[in-house]
Amino acid sequence: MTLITLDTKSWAAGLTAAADAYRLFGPVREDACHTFKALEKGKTPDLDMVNTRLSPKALIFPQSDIILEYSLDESREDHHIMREVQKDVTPRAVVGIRPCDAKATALVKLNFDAPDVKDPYWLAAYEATTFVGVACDAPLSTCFCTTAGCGPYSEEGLDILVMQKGDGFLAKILTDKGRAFAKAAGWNPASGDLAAFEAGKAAAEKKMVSAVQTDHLEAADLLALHNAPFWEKTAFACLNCGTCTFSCPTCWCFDLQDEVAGKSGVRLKNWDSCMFPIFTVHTTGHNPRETKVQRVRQRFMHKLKYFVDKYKTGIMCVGCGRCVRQCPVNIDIRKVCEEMNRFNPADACAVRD
Amino acid sequence: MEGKNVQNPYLPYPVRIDDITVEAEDKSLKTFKFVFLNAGDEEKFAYRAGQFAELSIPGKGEIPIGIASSPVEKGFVKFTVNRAGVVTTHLHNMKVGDVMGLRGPLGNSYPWDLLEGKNVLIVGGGFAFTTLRSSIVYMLDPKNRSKFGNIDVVYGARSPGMLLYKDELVAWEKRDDINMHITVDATTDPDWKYNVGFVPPVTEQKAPQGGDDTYAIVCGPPIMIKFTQPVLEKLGYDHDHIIMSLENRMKCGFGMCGRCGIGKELVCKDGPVFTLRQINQTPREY
Amino acid sequence: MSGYTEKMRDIARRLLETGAVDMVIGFRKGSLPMMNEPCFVTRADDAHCLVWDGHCGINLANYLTDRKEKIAVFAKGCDARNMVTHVIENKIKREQLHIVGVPCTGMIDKRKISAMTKGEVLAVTETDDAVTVTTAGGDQRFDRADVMQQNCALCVHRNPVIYDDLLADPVTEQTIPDRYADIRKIEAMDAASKWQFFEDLLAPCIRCYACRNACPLCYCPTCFVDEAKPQWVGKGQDATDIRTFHFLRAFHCAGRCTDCGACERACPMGINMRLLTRKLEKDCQSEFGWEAGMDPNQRPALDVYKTNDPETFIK
Amino acid sequence: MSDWEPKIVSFFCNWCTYGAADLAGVSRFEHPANTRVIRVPCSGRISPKFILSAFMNGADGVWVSGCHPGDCHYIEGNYYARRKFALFKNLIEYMGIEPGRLHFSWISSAESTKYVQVITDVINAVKALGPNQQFVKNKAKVA
Repeated sequence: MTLITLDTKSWAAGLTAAADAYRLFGPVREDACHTFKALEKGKTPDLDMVNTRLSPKALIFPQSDIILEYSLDESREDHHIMREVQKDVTPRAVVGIRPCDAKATALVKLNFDAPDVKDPYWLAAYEATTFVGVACDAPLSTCFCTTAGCGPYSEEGLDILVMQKGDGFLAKILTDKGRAFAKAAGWNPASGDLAAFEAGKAAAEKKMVSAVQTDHLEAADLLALHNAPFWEKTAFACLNCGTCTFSCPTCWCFDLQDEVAGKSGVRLKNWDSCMFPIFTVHTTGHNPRETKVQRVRQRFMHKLKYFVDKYKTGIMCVGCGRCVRQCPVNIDIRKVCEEMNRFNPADACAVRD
Repeated sequence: MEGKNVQNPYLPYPVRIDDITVEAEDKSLKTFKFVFLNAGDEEKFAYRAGQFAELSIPGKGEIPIGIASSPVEKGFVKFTVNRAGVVTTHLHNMKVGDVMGLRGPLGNSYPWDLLEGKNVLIVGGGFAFTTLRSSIVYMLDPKNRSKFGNIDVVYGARSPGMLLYKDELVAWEKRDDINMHITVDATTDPDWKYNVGFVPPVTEQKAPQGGDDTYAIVCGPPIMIKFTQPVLEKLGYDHDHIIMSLENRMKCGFGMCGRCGIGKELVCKDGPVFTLRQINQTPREY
Repeated sequence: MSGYTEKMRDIARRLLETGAVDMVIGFRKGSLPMMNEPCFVTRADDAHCLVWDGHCGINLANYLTDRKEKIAVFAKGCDARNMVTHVIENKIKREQLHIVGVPCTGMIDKRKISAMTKGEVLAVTETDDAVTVTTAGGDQRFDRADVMQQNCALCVHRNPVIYDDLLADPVTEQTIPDRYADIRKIEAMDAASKWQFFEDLLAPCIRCYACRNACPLCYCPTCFVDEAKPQWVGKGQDATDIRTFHFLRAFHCAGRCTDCGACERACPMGINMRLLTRKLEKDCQSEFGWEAGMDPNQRPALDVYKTNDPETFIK
Repeated sequence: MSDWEPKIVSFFCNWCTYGAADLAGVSRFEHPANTRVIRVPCSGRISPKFILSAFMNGADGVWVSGCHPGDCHYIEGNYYARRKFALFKNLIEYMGIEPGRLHFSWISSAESTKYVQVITDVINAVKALGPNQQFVKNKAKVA
C-alpha cells in the first residue's frame, strides 16, 4: 500500500497524462444531476456531488449490449452462424466512483465471474477497468453504506482510493492495477499520512445518519420470511416500474433479445427487471410471479435473504440509497430491511399486522 | 465444464437440422435431430440424461428444451419441441438442412451416481417424456443396464396418437428388463392393448413400492405432478426419493440472468432436477 | 390545504367504523422529504397514519384498477377525473367507490425544489402560500406558486368533478390565459428542430416504464412494448424504440389523460413526457371540443364521432 | 440519389380503395409502382402501431386509404378512424416527421382515377422529401 499526496494541479495533470493510456470515465454534471460519462481530454471528474443519479454499473454492464452477430443472407457461407462481437477492451479507468459503487461491482462479480462459468463480456470489461474511487465525506441522509457491508472509505473493489484533503488529494494505491494507473498519471509515490485517512474515515462515518440492521437475516427461515404477512402492505404502493432495479448498482438481471435489420442480425444483452411481469411469464401464459406482491417480495428477498444465504457475504445492497431517493412511491429498502430483520414467525401468528 | 472456462457461454454451436419427425397426431410436437457443423463440437457438448440446451435461432431467439437423445447415442442430438411461442413456432416451420445454433448442455441432470444400483420408477406425462426417454435409453444401454435394478415406466398421454416415440415404446414393451405401463386418458381405438386412465391411478396400481433402494423420476404437466405426488407418498416414496425436473422461464441458462430463481436456487443451473424435499424448501415460484 | 389531514383521518375512521367501506386508500408520511407513500387502511385504529400535503402528486386512481372491495379514496381534481374515466372504462364500479374530494391548490415539484436549493433537502414545510426548505445550511423560503408542479400551475379543474364527501369548500379555479404556450412553441418549429427537440427530451430515458406504470390509464394486461407476437418495439436503448414507446404510450392516453402529472413526477430521469400527452389533450379540445373525465355519462373522444369531424388532412 | 425510388406502405380498406387499385390496374391506367399494399378490412382497423411499424421498418412514406364517410361497410368504422388519424397525424408531425410522409385519403372502389391521382401525389410528395431518416430503426450498432 502506497500513499501519494496530490495538489489540484498534479491531480488534473495526472489524469491528462493517464488519458494517453486509459479511456477515462467519471461523473459529469448534466442539468441538476451527475452522470458517469467518458471524460473529454483534459477534463477532470466533477467531484462536487454526493453521487450520480444512476450507478456506474453500465460502464461494465451496459444497459443494452450487442454480444453476438450473424447474417441471414443465405448466399453467405456463414449464414445463420453466430459470431462473437469484438469489444473495445483497451484499458479504461473510472475516476470518481464512490466506494459504495465499487463494492457493488465486487458483488456483481460474484454473479458474472462464477467458479464454473464466466460472462466473457462483463469480465473483459471489468478486467480492463481500473477503479479510482473518491471517498465520500458528505453522505446524504439516505446513505446507509456503513451498515450495508461498506462505508464512505471502503476499499473493496477499488484500485485506488482518493480522499479530498484541503485543496488537494491524498491517494491510497491498493492494487497492482492502481499502481499502474498512478505510474501512467506520473503521480510520485510514498508521500502522505495514513492517519489522515483514518481521521477522514472516522469523520465521514460519524456523519452517517441512516442505518439498517441485518443481523437476523441469515438465521431467519427462508420460507417463513417468504410467507410473512407484511409483504402485502410493503408492496401496495409499488408501481412495478424498473426505477429501483435500473438505478441499483448491484441489480444484475438481464434479458437476451434478437434484433434483425434486413439480413443482418444481432443478439443483445439488455438490463431486465424482476419488477416487470413479463420477466417470468411462461409461454403458456402461466406466471410464477404474477402479482405485484410476489414481484416486490422477490426483489427484497433476493437482495436481503437469497443472496445472503447463497454467498454468505452479507446483503446484496451497498447502501447507496438510490432506490430510496428515486422510487416514485417511496418504497424504502431501509424500512423493508428492518421489517425483514425483526420478523419473527411466532409474532406474525399472534398479532395481525 | 472442465477446461471450458474460456468458452463464451452465450455462443451457440452451429448445427444443421438432419431430420424432423412429427411426433403427435395434432402435429404440435416435432422431434428435431441436429448434427454439429464443426468437428469437435459434439465432444464439447458431452451431456447427461436430464440436462437441457438452448435451441438458438438467429433472429428469433432461444428456447430451453430438454435433451431427448441419450448420451449413449452418438453422432447427433435430438429434441422434441412443442409448438407454443415465437421460437418454437419458427422452429416448426424450419426444414431439414437449415442451420441454427445449440447452446449447452445446461443444468444438472438426473442424479446418475445416486441412482446406480437402485430400482428406478419413471413417471411421465405428455410431451415431458423427452428427458425420460433419454434416461431410459441410457439405462437400457448394454453397458449400463447392469448398473440399475428394476426399471418401471408409467407413461401417459391424452390419446394413443399423442404418445411420443411410439416405435421405441413398443420395443421396450417387448423387453423383459423394463416394465412398461403405457396409458392414455381415453381412446376409441379397439386395438389399444395397453392401459386406459390417468397417470396417477395407473401409478398407484402398477408402480413398485417405494423404499431405500427405489427412486422415482417424475416429469409431466403440473396437474399430473399434483396428483402423482400423494400416490408416490402412499407407495412409500420418501421426499428424497422423488426426483422432479422443473421448468421456468429462462434466458441465459447458466445462472446469470436471474429470472428462473425459486428462492436462492436457480432452475437453470442448480436444477432443473430437484428432489421433492429440495423443492419443498423453496418458494414454489415455478 | 392545511387541516386536510385531520379531516381525512376523521372521515376514514367513520367510514371504516360504520363498515361503509372495506378499505381507505390514501397517503402515509414518507420516509424522506417531499415524498409520501400511497397506502391502504383497513382498520379505524390505523387511520391516524393518513396524511395530506403538497407531496401527494401520485394519482390514487392508479390503485383502484380491477379492485373488488368497497373503497374510500382521496381524489384531487385530476384524480377524480381519472376515477370518472375508470368508471366509464369499467375498471371499477361507481358503487364501489366512496370518493373523498380534495379541493387542491397544487402539488409541490420536488425536482424544482432540489434544483433551487443548495445542499440536501432535509425537511420541507408548507403553508397555503409558502414552502420552507430546511438544509444543513439553514432555511430557504419559496412562494408556493414558484415551486408548484407545472401541471398544477396550469390546472383549471382543481376541484373534484365527482365526490361523495368533499374535504373542504371548493377552491377558486385558476384562469390560465394560454395553457399550451410550450406546446405551441414546439408546433411552430420546423420538422428537423422538432425531431431534435424530442431526441434530446427522450435521450435520458432508461425504459423503466415508471411513467406508464404511474398512470391510471395504463392498465392493459400486456402493454404493446411487452408484446412478443408480434414484437412491436425492440427492448434495448435504441432511440427509435424509445421514441415509439413514448409516442404510443401518449397516444393510448389520447382523450383520456387529465394531466395529473403522475408520469412526470414518477420519472427518475426527470423527462417531461407531458409534452406529448398535453399535445393530444390540446388537440382533443380543439378538434373535438373534448376534455377528459368531466362526466361519467360521456364516452371518451376516441370512442365517439361526429359526422362533421375535421378532415381537411384527408385527400 | 437521382435513381432513388421511395418505398411506400399503403394500408387499403378491402371494400373501397383496394378495389379502386384493382380497377386502376384492370383499366390499364399508368401509375408508379412504389407502394406495398396491405389490405385491411376497414380503415378503422388501422392501429397507430401499424403506421409506426412501417416507418420503423424503413418505409419512406405511409398512405392510409378508406371509404368515404357514410360509405363504411361496417357503418361507422371510418368515422372512428378519422378521429384517430387526426390526432395521430398531428402528433407524429409534432414529433418531427415531415408532413409529406404520411397521407390519408377516402377513395371508393369506383374512383380509379382518383386513385391514380392520389398515388401520384403521394409518391411525388415522398420523393421530394428523400429517404426517410426518422422513426426508422437502423441495425443496432456494435459498440
